[in-house]
Amino acid sequence: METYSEMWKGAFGSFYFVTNTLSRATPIILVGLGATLAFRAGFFNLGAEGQMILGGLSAALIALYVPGPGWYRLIMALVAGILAGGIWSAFAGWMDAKFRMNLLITTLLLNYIASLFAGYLVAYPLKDTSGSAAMSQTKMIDQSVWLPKLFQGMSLHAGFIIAILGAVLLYLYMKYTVSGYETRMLGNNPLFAAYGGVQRGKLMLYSMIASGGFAGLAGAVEVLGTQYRYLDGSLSTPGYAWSGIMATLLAGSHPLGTAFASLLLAALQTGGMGVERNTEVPLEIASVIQATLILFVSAKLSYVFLKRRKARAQGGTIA
Amino acid sequence: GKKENNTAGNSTNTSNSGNASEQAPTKKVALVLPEKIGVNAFFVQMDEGFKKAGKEFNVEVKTIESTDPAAFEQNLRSTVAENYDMIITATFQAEDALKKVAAENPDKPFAIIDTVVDLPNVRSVVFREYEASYLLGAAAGLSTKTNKVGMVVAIDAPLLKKYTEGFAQGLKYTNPNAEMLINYVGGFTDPAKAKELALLQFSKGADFIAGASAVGDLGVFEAAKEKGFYTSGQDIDNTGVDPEHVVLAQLKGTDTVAYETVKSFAEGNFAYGAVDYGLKEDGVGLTYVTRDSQSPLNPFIGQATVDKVKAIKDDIVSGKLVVKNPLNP
Amino acid sequence: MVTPILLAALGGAICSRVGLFNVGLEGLVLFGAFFAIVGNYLMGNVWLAVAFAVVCVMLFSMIFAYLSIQLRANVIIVGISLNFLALGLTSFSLRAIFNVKGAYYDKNMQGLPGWDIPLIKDIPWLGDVLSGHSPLVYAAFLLVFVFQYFLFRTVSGFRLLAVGENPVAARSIGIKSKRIQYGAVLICGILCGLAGAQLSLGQVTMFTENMTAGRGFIALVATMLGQSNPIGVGASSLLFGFMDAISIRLQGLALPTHFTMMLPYVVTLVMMFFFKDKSYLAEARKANESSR
Amino acid sequence: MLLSMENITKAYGTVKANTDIHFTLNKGEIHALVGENGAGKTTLMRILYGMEKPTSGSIQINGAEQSFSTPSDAIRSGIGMVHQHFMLFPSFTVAENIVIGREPSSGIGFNRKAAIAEVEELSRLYGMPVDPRKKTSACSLGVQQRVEILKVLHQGADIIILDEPTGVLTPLEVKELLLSIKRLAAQGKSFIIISHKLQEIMDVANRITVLRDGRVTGVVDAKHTSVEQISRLMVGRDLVEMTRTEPELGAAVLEVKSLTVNGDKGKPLVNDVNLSVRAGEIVGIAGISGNGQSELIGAIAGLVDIGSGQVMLAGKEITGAPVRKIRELGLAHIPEDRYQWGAAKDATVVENGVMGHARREQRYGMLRGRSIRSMVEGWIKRFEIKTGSPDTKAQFLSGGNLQKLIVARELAQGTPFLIAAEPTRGVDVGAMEIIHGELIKKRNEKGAILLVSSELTEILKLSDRILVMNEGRIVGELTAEEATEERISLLMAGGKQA
Ligand SMILES: Nc1ncnc2c1ncn2[C@@H]1O[C@H](COP(=O)(O)OP(=O)(O)OP(=O)(O)O)[C@@H](O)[C@H]1O
Ligand SMILES: Nc1ncnc2c1ncn2[C@@H]1O[C@H](COP(=O)(O)OP(=O)(O)OP(=O)(O)O)[C@@H](O)[C@H]1O
Ligand SMILES: [Mg+2]
Ligand SMILES: [Mg+2]
Repeated sequence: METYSEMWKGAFGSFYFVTNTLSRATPIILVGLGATLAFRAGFFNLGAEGQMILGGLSAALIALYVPGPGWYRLIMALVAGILAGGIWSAFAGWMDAKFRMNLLITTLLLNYIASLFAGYLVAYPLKDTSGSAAMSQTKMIDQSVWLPKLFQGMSLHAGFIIAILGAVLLYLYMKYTVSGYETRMLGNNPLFAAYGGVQRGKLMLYSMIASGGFAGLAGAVEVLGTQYRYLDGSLSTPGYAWSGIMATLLAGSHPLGTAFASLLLAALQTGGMGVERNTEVPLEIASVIQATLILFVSAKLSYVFLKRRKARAQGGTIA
Repeated sequence: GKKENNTAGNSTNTSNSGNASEQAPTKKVALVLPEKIGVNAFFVQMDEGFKKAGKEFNVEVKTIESTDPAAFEQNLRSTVAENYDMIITATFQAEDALKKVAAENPDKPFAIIDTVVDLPNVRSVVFREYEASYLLGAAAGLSTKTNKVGMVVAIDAPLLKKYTEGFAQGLKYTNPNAEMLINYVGGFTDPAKAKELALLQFSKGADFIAGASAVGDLGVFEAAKEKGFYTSGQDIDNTGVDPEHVVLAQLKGTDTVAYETVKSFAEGNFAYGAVDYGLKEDGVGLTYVTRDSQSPLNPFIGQATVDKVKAIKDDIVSGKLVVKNPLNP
Repeated sequence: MVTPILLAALGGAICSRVGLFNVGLEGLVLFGAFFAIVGNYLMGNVWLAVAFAVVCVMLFSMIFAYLSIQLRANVIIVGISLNFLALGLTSFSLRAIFNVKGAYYDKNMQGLPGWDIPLIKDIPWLGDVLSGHSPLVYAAFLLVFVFQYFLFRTVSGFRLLAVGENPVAARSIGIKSKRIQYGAVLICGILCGLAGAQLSLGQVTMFTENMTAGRGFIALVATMLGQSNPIGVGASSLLFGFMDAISIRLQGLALPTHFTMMLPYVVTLVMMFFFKDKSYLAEARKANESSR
Repeated sequence: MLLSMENITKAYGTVKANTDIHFTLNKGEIHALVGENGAGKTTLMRILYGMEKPTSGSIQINGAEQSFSTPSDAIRSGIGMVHQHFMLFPSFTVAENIVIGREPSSGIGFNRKAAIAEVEELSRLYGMPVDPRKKTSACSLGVQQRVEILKVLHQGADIIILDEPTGVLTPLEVKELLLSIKRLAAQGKSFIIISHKLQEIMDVANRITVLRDGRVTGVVDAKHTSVEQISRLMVGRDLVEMTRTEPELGAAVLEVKSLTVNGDKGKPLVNDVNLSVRAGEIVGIAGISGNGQSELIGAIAGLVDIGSGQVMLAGKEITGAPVRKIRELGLAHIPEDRYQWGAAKDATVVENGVMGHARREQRYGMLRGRSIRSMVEGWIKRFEIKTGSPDTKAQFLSGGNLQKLIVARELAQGTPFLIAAEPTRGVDVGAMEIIHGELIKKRNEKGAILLVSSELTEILKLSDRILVMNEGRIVGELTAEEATEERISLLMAGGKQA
């Protein structure tokens, strides 16, 4: 019981911890949105990790090596993150469209390749040689290019606003625009979409780019808002990619739901850290509790979902 | 290591943190680690030293592990928020986060082990591991019969150059003809792969294979036991695992450092600035050479080699021999 | 080296044959590795240890089955969570049972014995490659054929395939599809238990935190690449093993290790180019099976 | 009496699918069950087959009370069901599909040889030829239907339920199937057959039970009734005979020149086809399914790759053009398979209705929600589409209602040219009347329609000109006046033009 209350405190106990949770949620939301878009379009993009890594790396490089005023480099870096993630993702899409190579496998494989490639760059040519020079990491990005913090002394940064904005925009896009509609239909039944004149190839490319773009943006935002450099492994060890995918699945690929589910997952994670800090419960148990809660939530959600679907079906054909 | 901390053990002292000694006995000190302790003897030892000091000096100590860099930063910030009196952290992985947090909280004392953070409220302690690995390489060069030695390394990253290149220099110094094989496991938690790599190096003729793959070293040890070659461990004296095959261990006194840090804080003589520990300060070392071991010396190494390596060590300490810092070319 | 991957990939294949995409292989194998060591520690007998690992992993695979089949939770979420659960639970139990952190190693602990194959072991190079492995290695390769036979030649295998192909139709003729799905997940649990045991008692004799080091995901790729066909899965696991071996030997040559380590993945991509997938049209047709 | 269902009531929440139904079946009888879409026929049969539990009521077989909770129970009592939607395993062979559930075995092994032998024996015994070694997905729909029936027979069923078995069959296949049924009935099997094709019901059935809104509205002897009487019992009103007027022909809207579509195995699926459709006419394409009609439509609609030849729409070349462009130039298309091509099951009625309209009903890339909604609501009224609301998912619409939605959507595209493929498949007589009326109306408003149907009566009723396809070629052309069922059938079977 104490564990749960500590968990709650660790996640939402004070304004400080709330911002902690929100900043943890930021990359998860963005990755989740990318997955949402791809899943909605019917593409099982499991490559968020690689896309995120390349996005983060590119953002760091632009921020470090492109001349110009800070705001300009910041925007360029964010754009570069989106592009890098998008291109990497589109590459998998292209292989699927052109050579019928299963997207599920290619995206998984591309994760390994991206992370090794990024690892090489920061271990050798782009290595930070200042400081202790012991890390596989780029140099620290100049402060003028950092994403601003939202509150003094707290980890929450402007990336969170970007993520929430992204969720709302994606929601509106999916629901109200023609291409959003076409994307959804493509995911629902590609044959129906083809029959209605939706161009699968083009849409696939675009939605993979956008999906990877979100993941890339997640990487960029994490680099520009939290890490201030690309550090090998810092985007993959926290499991943002899998958390994001999980959030999407929990929310049934609904953009706003995804944002919400991401917050939930982030809260579980920061809460877990709180438990570890303030009780004798070791970190491992915190992660066990976290996994168990997720299992519980996913079972519960799908149960509710099934029930609602049944209810709707019953009301369905009265007219 | 940076230039300014070549003056070993020095302490560019600023003011003592005001709340040091004379207050209520229970001060709270946190050790915030950027990783989980589990995979790393380095942290285990540090944690032990930390806890021991906590007991001896009546300080409330709390060790906090982190799953990943982002979690680490949050943990670090949280310890500030939760009002610990001093916060110790460790390794270059903590560098960035500490720079931010320490700068934001200029009144809070921090310490960092194994890397340097150049801020007025931070005490930094670093090691010159390459000096110890130089000795290890030297010992290997003197002991090998096949003129082939190997090293199984966790990942191909700058950090581990402190081990590989120090070793290579030492090897070259004592045995210019010896060949050195290096293989990378690709991770810190994969003994099965590490074992496979060790077996591969053995099959290529290496008779001494040093482990530098964190938990993977256990795989190297097991390979040594199976095939009967010789190996060495890292950070702590793990020759006890299998004295017949684990014949040396490169040492790193993280426990001492953690202990000393808490001690100085408790006793009120905590000083900021950078301190570094090498062979001279007895912060790093090699079994039998700088420190005795519970396990008897294996004849593969032999006393003659130990004596020679001891001489090398003395040369390094006296500055007659300079080991190149691989990270500062 | 390939054995744990092969066993887990076979397990994944059986699961995917009944329509459950099991991303929890990594976690199940980790459980297997852990409980094999626990079993060995408690009972002092490797064979009992292997059996113990298998039973324990079956229990955990039941969680997967219950949540995804009975409660209809999303299989991928369940799989991912299972991975986290395994990581946390094994690390914690390691501390609770052995009172150590990170790794449990006892040089006196007996691993699985290596078996020599009488004639082959004397052949110079081949002998080293083929002979002297733990019994589980031979078992794994045998199992490839056993499963090939089971799936395509037996009545139960046939029904299992039917459930995966069209669960509604299977139910309509009175095949108990849930029971078969449970069965498949249990088989997967057994295989992952064996995979874990091979890892912690065969390849090495120890348990370390997260010692699977991504093998479960590689197994997942092998499952998909082999199109859930036991022989195909066997072949793709071997491909991985082979490429891994090559990449190790390339280390230290011209390329930085990062690139040699990429080799297995790049080669797999290239192989995929030759083994084309079903077109999306065919898949969509199947998904929107009608009707008239 | 072999079977008797008494006081069967089935409620889904507030919806009563069956209300107090009595139904009996005698040994050797063929008993037809008819009714509008959604009348409750399938539900009643699912209850009998143990797939649904009745809210109340009882089932007796040979006088003994039975209670089925799973299909296995029903199968054990000698009941077999051929479902409205195929329940086949497409990647399995015919033999595997037939024996599944009671496979011949040797030890744990599945004896496939024995399975093939059993299937051959069965198919000979009941006079239903199939190739046991062929993959089911490679079989024509007619053969697949036979496989379903053989599967039921293999299970040893004495009571066989056929839910709309002729929906997808060609006239010839229908004839064969009905013959088989009669033969089996003579051998002592009993049948319950559901169909919307009243004529074939009259042909084959002994007794007919009519359902409306979940209630029995009549049980009649087939000998003493007429199609008109049954329709009245079903729909609750008289159907109006359609009056056909002479076509007023305009310019050619669609022109197809030497069109060839290549198949996987070298043999062309569509072989050198020439045809044109002029404004104001309906051109019917008759043919046994699988003779290239689907590919022909696909090629015109831009869904199938064209080997050679040329397609012109409204004077513009559209050979190989993307679907969107073809649609913009004036194509609307009622697809042959409503679930595969025509709809997205998980999308709502409105979303399904927007397809093809989206690019028109937009401003700055945003859908015009309100106007789209009122458009779809208009269709729901005009076509009497039964749906809970415009936001009900398409999968919960009965097939007939979904079909009406698709027809409404495509007619509303307002294009000069329309492909109507199997426009009334599986639709009840009332809905058929509406759809036929709308097609004629479009033609009278100078629309050009290419009608593809395996239903000869439909072809004869609607077409101004009839083309017959066989093995990818047009093998004959008949005017509405010349055309008779016999002449078309002959051409369809590959005979020379008379
Ligand atoms: N599972 C269900 N849940 C809710 N309502 C259902 C369900 N199954 C059927 N119904 C309702 O029961 C009614 C009868 O359906 P049924 O399938 O028996 O119709 P039918 O007579 O077979 O129609 P058709 O001629 O189109 O095949 C329908 O209005 C439908 O809405
Ligand atoms: N899972 C379900 N939940 C609720 N209602 C359902 C479900 N499945 C089918 N129905 C309802 O059952 C009825 C019959 O469904 P069915 O699949 O038999 O359609 P249909 O009868 O094929 O139409 P048609 O006669 O045109 O072929 C429909 O009215 C549909 O709304
Ligand atoms: Mg029906
Ligand atoms: Mg129907």
